[in-house]
Amino acid sequence: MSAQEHHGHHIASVKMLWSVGIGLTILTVLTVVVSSLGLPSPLDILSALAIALAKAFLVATFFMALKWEHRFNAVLLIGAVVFFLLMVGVTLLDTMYRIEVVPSF
Amino acid sequence: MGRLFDFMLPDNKSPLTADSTDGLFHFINEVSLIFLVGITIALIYFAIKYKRKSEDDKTPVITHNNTLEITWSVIPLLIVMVVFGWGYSGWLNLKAVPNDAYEIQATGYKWNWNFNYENGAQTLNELHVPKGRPIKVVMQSRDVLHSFFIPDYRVKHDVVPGRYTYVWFQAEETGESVIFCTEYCGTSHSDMLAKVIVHEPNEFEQWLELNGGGIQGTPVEQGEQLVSLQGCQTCHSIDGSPKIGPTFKGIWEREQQLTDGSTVVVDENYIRESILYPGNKVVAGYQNVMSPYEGRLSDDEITNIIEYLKTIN
Amino acid sequence: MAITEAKKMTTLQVKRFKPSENPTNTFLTDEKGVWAWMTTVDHKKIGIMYLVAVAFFFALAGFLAIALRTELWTPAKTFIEADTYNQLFTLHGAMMVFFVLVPSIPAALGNFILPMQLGAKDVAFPRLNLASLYIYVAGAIFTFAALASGGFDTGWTFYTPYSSDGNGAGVIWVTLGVFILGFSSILTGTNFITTIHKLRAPGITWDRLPLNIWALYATSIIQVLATPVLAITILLLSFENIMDIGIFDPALGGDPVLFQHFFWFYSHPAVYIMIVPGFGIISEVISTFSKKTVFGYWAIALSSLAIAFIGFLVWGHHMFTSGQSAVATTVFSFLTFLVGIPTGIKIFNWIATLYRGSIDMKTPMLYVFIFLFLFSIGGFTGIMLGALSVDIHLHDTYYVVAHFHYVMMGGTLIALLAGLHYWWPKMTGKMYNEKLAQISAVLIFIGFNMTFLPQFIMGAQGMPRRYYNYIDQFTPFHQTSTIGSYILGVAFLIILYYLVKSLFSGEKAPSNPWNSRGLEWQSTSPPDFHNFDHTPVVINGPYDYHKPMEEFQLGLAVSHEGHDAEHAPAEVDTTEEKA
Amino acid sequence: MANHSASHPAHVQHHFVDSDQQFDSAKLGMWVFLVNEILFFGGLFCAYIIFRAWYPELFTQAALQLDKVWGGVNTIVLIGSSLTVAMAIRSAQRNEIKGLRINLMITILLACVFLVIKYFEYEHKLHLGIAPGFFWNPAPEVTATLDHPQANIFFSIYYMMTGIHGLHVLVGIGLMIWLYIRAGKGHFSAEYYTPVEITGLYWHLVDLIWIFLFPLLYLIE
Repeated sequence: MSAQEHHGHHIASVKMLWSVGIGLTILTVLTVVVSSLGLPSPLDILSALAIALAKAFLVATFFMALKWEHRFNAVLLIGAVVFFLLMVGVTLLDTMYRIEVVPSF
Repeated sequence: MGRLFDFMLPDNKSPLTADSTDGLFHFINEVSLIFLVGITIALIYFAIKYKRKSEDDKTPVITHNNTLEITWSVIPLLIVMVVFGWGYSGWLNLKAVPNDAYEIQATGYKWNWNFNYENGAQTLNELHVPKGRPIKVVMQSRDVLHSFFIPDYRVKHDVVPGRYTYVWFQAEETGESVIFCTEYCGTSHSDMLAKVIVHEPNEFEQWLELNGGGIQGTPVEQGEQLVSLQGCQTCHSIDGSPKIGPTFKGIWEREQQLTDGSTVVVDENYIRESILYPGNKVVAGYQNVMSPYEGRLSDDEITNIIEYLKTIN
Repeated sequence: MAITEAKKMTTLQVKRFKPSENPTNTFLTDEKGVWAWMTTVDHKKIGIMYLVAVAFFFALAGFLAIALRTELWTPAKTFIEADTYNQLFTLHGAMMVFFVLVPSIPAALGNFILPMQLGAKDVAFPRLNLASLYIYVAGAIFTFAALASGGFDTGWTFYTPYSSDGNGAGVIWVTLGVFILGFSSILTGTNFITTIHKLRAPGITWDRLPLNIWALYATSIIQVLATPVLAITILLLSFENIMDIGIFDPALGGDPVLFQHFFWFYSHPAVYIMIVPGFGIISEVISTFSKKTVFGYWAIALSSLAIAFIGFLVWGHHMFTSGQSAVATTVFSFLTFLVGIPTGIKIFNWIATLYRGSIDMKTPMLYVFIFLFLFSIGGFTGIMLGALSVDIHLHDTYYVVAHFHYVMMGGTLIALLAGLHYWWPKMTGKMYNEKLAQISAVLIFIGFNMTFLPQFIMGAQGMPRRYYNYIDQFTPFHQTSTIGSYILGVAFLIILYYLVKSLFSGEKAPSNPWNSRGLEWQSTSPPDFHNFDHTPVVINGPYDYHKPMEEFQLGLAVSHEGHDAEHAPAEVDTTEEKA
Repeated sequence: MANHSASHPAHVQHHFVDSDQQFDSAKLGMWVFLVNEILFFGGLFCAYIIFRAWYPELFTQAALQLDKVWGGVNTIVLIGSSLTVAMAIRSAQRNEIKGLRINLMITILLACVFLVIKYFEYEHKLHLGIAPGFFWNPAPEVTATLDHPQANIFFSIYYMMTGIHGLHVLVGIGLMIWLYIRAGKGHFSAEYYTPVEITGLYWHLVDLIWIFLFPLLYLIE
């Protein structure tokens, strides 16, 4: 938090912004191409999600400038995602295990 | 047994399902009482002992005490873990139906319970069971959520449309117990009561024999039985008084004003339509709350009901 | 001790600012007239308007409760029809939850007190603060529109498919109302988080934050994380009603239990939105009236956050009988017990605070004692309901009704009353009649227990909730309960009477009637338009009763030097203090 | 208040000490609001995941009804608009008001392109009777490949997700127009561009959501 590091007033370079934009476009094309390969079941989902995550990382880090921000803002973003995952995960504990084997003892 | 909180619980009439629950209920109540008395005494004692003498009172600086704090975190933690384990095992027991359980089908709908037995016997709002034998009630709902609750047996489960759910119990004494619907389901939710009637095993066999084979008699008689089994009279009176739905008295060829302002004359087709798709033509002054009977009554059964309705004057 | 890194240190010139006992210019005199109030961005005025709105809805929903209890005097019809009864209990629940309990402490008292405890001039986004009030009003208008268009009788939980089965326009209106209301809550939460992070006065480091602020902070986090899920759930439910989208409706292939998951993902954390700010008030009041440092500051502060976090993972304990999977049920039950522990820790810490204190049984403290007793019962019965096998028996009975009234009314509302009496002199500049206040507190205690203790018994005996008719054996319990509710009603009328009376003929309040060390008491009563006419500087913890009052009355000698605690922790030049 | 001195720039509200504190607060507030948005969409994603886990074959069939190419084009359009928003912020930081306005204008145009493409996608589906709720009435050529009792639910989720996302795009356009007008009036400078910055954050989030919506709805088979 020293003086030379003015939080949030980081000025991004044009080159960086365009590189990220181009990178995102390439990833978009890539994900469409991969999906038309018709990969077997878990792989297609995983590849699509991996690419989406990579894109999200780029947007959050560079476009949203989290790299140069107060840490707490990144904590908020990650926290939100964690809570979303908890919500999904715990709900799935119900919906995926409705048909159950009851242990007899 | 004479536990302190016995007065809170209804009689235990199905020890196999209720004992664990009751034991835990008493345990939690008693431990809680000890804590509550402790807390109350501490509050009153401190309030008196450390009453403010003057505005210049000096108080010691006690910021924290790790030993004390760990103690009062860990002891309750241990107690609640015991409670968790106890509750969990009791609950598993409630889910694990004995293999030799006698199965009865139950259907909940606004605002009745229908019970079906293996030999075709049907009852409305009366669950007949033999004593001393595990009973599994398999439940389904025709419309909204209901919940099947027998306080005397400590069993309860929601009845969910589109799914089967179940409860089991084993009644150990003859007599009657009340069944409540505990999931809010509309106007007559609180009247959606039924009772368990526990028979001696041989009496139960006789009862089953007597009521087996389903509905018999002339069309009018059959219609009458159907109307009573389907619980139509929960909402439709036969003495002319208005209930949740219009009365059956004098219904035949009556002119009815509908909610959209038009009128119909009650004939076979109107009754048929109103049974199968009750929301289509609702009589003015009434709500559209009846569950559709589409797929639940056969054409012959509907004909019999119509024959019966013609006779109510 | 707050200064860990030497390079952060800046030296501030401070001097003592003793609040005037005869303020000429206060926020009440600064802007006058209806229009000024309606367009104000002052957090104090907004807080008071929220307080009035909450009180209005509390009176309305409380009146409904009296009507419901009266209807239950006899096992069959007493004076209203079943359909009316069903609409009334739905309205009572929905109003108490969404219009009273959720905004009561944060938006009404919190709005007033939070910036003052932080030494800030206002919340971070004053206009959003005003917007949240108007959004609240809009939500209320939608709810009244629901009443006008036939009402709704779904219960405040809106369980599908009952709520989506052509239940008429009423349900659509009220769900949209709740949707809108959610935004009001979200804005308040957003505002508070930002204010706590960015607008603390010099010297208010995280370990000098009043526990009330910690509690509001935890509350805001829950509001921000949970409320949007309610919004989307309610939106889906509205669309289910408007155009049968089928996600929750079994007739269309959907799943009604999924609705319950979505609903409780908000509504369980929501009970912590309601109770955690109450914890904050209790900490403040108990310290002031014991004249003593709160015992276990960090235990209380962090347990609020722990409750906020674990509270998110226990929603399924509302669904033990719903037909959710055994795995989920087991996990939910286990976590439910874990969330009980931090709550227990708080209670023990508060009692330990009393030890060797200088206890003054003024009305706010009386309410704290009532809170500790009632909330303990609420907690213990919560343990009962968390236990799987017992919950099967007790679920959806009056036992549950009694339990949540013990935690919500015995907890939140009693804490609200404690806070209201505690801060009333600060908010209005007037003292209320102490004697009447004590009498009504005792009446509330008696009436409350008389209303809800019998409900534990009849619930355990099997009396289901939301019943219009009941079987005869429960009559004595219901009648006791009804009489208790009348006593409660009378007690609240007395409170209304003496509070309103104090506005007109109450004794003038000193700036710090309880000799509290809290920063909010270092302003005039009522406070200045900008809360303080200086920038306060804090060098002690908020509960350091062993230090002299002068050390709590410091402010920047020269204005406009680092206001942000993070950027400029104060190292105070104490030689200036005598100035 | 005595200490309301002239050193307070006009854009700084009275309760902030300085411009930086106001800027940081606004940004933190926006991030907290984004947390809201994530969980708001999170509810829909949750519904999606649960129904997908229940009926995987439905999602395979239904995704065929969606056009990958147009979905992909729309993704690139949104990414482009995110880029121009980032450029707009950069312009503002460098006090280049003209660049700010040009970038905002391009963003608005791209957002409109996104909505137009979305409109044609909707139009096509509605034409085939793939409509939400009780308008669900799929044409025979649809039911030939999409034969599933829960098919209506997939499209309910599809319409809810893309519809609410579209609504966010619409709100974004409104905000950009507002910024464009204010920039024209000279309200922004390197000293003060908070609204541009936080609107940018909002817009990036709209982009982020779509980055996940696209593969989940269109691609995964």
